[in-house]
Amino acid sequence: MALLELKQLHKRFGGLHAVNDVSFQVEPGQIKAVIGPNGAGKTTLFNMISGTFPATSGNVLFQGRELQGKKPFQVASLGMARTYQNIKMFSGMTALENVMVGRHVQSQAGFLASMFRMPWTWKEERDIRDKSMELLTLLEIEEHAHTDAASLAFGQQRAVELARALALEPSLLLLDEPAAGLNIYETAEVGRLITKIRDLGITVLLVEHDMSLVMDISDEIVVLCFGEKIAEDVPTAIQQDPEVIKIYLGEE
Amino acid sequence: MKKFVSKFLMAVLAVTLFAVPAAWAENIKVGAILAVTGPASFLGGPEARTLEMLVEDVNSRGGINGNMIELIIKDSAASPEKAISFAKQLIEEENVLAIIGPSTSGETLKIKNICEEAKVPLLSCASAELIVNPVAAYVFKTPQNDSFAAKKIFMEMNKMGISKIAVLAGNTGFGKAGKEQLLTIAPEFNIEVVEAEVYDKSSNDLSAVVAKIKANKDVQAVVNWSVVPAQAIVAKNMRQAGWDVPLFQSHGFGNIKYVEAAGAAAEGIIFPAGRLLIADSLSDDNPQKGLLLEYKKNYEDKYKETVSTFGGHAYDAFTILMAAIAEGGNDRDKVRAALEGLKNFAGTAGVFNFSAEDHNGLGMDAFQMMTVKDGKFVAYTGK
Amino acid sequence: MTLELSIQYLMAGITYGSIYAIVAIGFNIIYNTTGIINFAQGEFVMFGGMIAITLLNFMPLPLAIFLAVVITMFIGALIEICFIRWLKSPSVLRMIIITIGISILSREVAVHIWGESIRSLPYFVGNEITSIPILGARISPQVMWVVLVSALMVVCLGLFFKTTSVGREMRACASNRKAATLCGINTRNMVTLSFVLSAGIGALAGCIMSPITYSQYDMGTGLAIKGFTVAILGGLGSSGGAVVAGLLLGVIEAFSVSVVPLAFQDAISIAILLGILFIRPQGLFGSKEAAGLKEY
Amino acid sequence: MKKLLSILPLLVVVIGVHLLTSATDTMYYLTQMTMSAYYSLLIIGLCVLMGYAGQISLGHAGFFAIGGYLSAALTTRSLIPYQDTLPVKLLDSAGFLLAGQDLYGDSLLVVTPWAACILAVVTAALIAVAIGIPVLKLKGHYLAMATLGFGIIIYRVVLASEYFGEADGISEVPAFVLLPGLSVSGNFGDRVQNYYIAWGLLLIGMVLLLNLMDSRVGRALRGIHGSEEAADAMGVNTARFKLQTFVLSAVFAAIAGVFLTHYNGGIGPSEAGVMKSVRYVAIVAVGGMANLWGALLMGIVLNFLSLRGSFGSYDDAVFGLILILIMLFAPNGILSINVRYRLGQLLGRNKQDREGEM
Repeated sequence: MALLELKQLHKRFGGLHAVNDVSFQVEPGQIKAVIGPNGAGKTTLFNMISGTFPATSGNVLFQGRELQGKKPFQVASLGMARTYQNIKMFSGMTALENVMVGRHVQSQAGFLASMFRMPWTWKEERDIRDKSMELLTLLEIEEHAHTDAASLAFGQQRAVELARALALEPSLLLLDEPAAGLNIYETAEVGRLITKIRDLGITVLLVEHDMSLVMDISDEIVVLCFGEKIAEDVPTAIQQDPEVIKIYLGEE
Repeated sequence: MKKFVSKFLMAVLAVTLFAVPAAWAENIKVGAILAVTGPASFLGGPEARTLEMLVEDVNSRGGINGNMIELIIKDSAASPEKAISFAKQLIEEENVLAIIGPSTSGETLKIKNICEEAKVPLLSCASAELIVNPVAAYVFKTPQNDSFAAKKIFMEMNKMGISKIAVLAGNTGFGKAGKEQLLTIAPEFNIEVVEAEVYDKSSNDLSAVVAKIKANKDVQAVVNWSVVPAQAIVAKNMRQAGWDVPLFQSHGFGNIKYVEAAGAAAEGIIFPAGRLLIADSLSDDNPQKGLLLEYKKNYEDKYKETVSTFGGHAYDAFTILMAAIAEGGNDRDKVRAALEGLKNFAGTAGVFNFSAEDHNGLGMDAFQMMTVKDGKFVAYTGK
Repeated sequence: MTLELSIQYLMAGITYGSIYAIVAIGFNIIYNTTGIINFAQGEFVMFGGMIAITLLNFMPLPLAIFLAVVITMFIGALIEICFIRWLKSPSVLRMIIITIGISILSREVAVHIWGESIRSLPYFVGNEITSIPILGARISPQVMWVVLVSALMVVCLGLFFKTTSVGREMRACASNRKAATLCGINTRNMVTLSFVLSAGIGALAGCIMSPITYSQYDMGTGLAIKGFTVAILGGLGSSGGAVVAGLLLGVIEAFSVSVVPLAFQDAISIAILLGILFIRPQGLFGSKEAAGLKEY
Repeated sequence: MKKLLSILPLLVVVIGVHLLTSATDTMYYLTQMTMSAYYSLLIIGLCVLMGYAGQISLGHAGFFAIGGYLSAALTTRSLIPYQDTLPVKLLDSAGFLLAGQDLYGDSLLVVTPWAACILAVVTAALIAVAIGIPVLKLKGHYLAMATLGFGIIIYRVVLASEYFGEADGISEVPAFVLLPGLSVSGNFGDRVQNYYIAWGLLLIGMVLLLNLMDSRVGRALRGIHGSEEAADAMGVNTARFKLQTFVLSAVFAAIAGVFLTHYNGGIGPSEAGVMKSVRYVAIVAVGGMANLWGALLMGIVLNFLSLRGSFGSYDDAVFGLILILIMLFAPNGILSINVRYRLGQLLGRNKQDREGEM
């Protein structure tokens, strides 16, 4: 069974069909990329998958479960994490605390338990801290753990955001343009990280602009143009696809 | 050097000159908690100004038995919690002999027990009868009883043959107490209250509620019991609606500003009040006349505003307290006893006769029915 | 309920309603150019009335009113220049608190200038007891003044924003401040202008309502709360919404007298407004996006 | 644990103030310190709602009033006329009723302070839930208006209801005996113990909130404030957390109301007024919004000065001025004014090493 399945997903904003009956599947353990020119509907697609706003029609199945009508926090608790194109850090919190928020669905302590520091929360709190630290180490930014997240460099913020998403222990990770705003070295670094994440057993679905990155790491690629899916294949095949070439290079 | 020495000597001389009288006489501290600002400032303002004027006057005449009066005014802005805090502050920190105020009933009721526990005489400027009924040993009040005002009004109604009335009241402590008295006492005079409404103290138009009670054809007269400016609006809205049933007001109408505000609509309003408002026209043998005229003149000269009965309540509280201090000195219990023993004491509100059972000391005769004629208060003499 | 009584209620409602609407429009003008709610709006109304009353000692009524409006506009500009202009991208909450502070200070200034007593302008026509019969109901001529001047103000503002170039520039600021700046519009001056404008209409409202409601140093708070309520109910930024919501609130208040005790009037009318807001969180005429945009 | 330690200096200050005033014979300061502590309890609760959960409430005086008024009414208004109704019987069988005498010597049947306190706080919490569900869906100015509206409704209701004493409010509220020998009352003799009750309550409240902020829930709340969308995507049920925080702050307000009412021996409608709510919000902002210590400090200082009447008739004017000045020059609150940095600047040194902190 596919981990994520999109069936005829459709989104209309007024008269504009931002996403037009798109269907595809993401298999467990894959790195799958969605590419397309600006305004192709990639981010809209992400927002529908993660529940930020509802689809006009169509379905999203995650681990066989219908996601339509679920709120983002419900989707997250099912094991789907995401990052944003414009990094959304929790300002006023340290990098470590940012990642610790990611452990939210993996822990229980509520208002009263937290206020009264019930003994059972001590261990939970320790676990949250240790796990978060581990992730920061994994992403090689542990030395910035106690820095205010908003004051970190752009690339480091990306890493914190990624660690935060990973803290959720997701089975599916949605990455919205993880390489946006990075130079080629940093981009290569991000590529390496994504592969590392896949190797941890986490399926990755990413939206990306940077062709080289996508071609390097993806197992499969979906191409969107003006809200419609025009191709879906392995990278080598996509590179040969005449229609894709036409979109990206223009008609010759 | 010579210059310095002479200056030094003069300074020493000056200090000793000022210090000597102060060492002989003892300052008597009196506290006052008044709503100088905030929603009841129309009460607290004149009260505070009156007290300041009187203290200056007493001290310029050499104080009471040679003791200077030190007045500490606290502005409670009509908040009970502030009044509570100030009462404790005045009692413990300033060690005052007595407290004048607060301006509103709600505040007075809150600090009644505090003064009682600390055995500090309290002379309230608020009118609710709850303040002195049941009698608390140390708590007095100077405004006339609401029930007397209500009775005066009802007696007048009986004369005029009115039996069905509407009651309007402002949502202040004054309005609340008055409304309760009107509703309780009405049956004694065979008067039925057919409509009763309470309006907000900061209302700015009451034509809707006036229309509502006007629609009740039974209503033969309206009693408006309020101390806030909004009471002038009632008069206007009634007359604008072309409704000319008699309008009675409470003693809270005793401020010429309300008459000015209501303008032509104020004509013919009937209300009970202390004689301060018609001091000029009193007969010369009236025991109040002299002090009323003096207070009125001094206040109006000093502050360039017309005197009101509200300031009069503070005037009474202060002069009564001074009389008690003259007798009891700087001793709370003696002053309290002196207050209770005060008889035939003429004040702005009437002639006070305190006793162990009566800590208000005013009778029905403290009120005089008045009306408004040509924008002025005049004694009401019937139709 | 008789026709006469209904008309009497309706007219009372329209009177309050027009006043609320004018205050709400004052809120909207500033909100549109700055995205902030100026809680000192009620104080503009108070200043207008108070200044006109003072000036009346020296000059005829129309001139006093005119000068009062001009002086209040000047105060509005002064407030903007002293407190608002030089702040770089302040947060909404910060602005709210600054305007609350301004409102408190203005009130204190007023009480020390004019004292705590009530004052009022004379009736423009007739006196306190003059009234015009309308279908059995009787209405004070001043009510007509309030309603007509309010209506006139709404029309003039509409024309100002639609036809004059300054008005159009202000609207540009309202829809997108950054873009307006890029187009060469001096948005800072537009903000000052919006304060001047809303101070002016506040002051005019303060003058025409003064004979009916009196003027007192602390009248601003109550008006600001009502005006704010109306502005929100109508949908922030929508002047048409403010007029409809203002009249609605006024009429609800007036008619509520017939069913509930007057003492509960405010509680009832505000509960109804909250009910409407829960069903339409963006207000009657606001767009959904606008309601979500401005956060603290 | 670390947070518990951070409260220790405050505890030392609290005891120090007592010892200092008793040594200098100025114990009367404790009266206003006690009252300020109760107001500050409300303020730190509001601080969590505003600063951390990012939700403004211009109606918190309403919750204070619900607590104070219900507790006052239940402990003073006689239930004898309703003796045979089911709720009164239930209360009676639970041992929550107390017979007594009123001012005029008539017999009285009232609810015990403990039961009244619990009833009042639970009612406040339930009202907070009922109000919070629809209100917290609103944002920005719309939320401000809705909470303001709630506050006005409460104010109007207490001012218009005979049960709540209309304009006079409720007086003669009895002492609240917490334990034998320990009671919340304004009697001059109970001043010291009341000072410690109030500050004890405030300290406990502070510890609880500091704990909360440094926990799973606190991080989620701060996350909501930082980016609601991202917090949502991290699995935080933002709506529920906002509601729970709203209820929590309402409970703090109601408890403050209950205790202060018993301490004052009464409550009046001014406690429910809109200006009170505005004042609380302003104090939180002046304290630095997401800064519990700032809120606590400003809550104590401003209330203390106001309750002592330090500014006389200029109380409001000074308050307004403080608001404007702090919002203009130190928008992140009074504690954000880095004194050492400023001093260093004046002395012309350690410019470099402190720059980063600003």
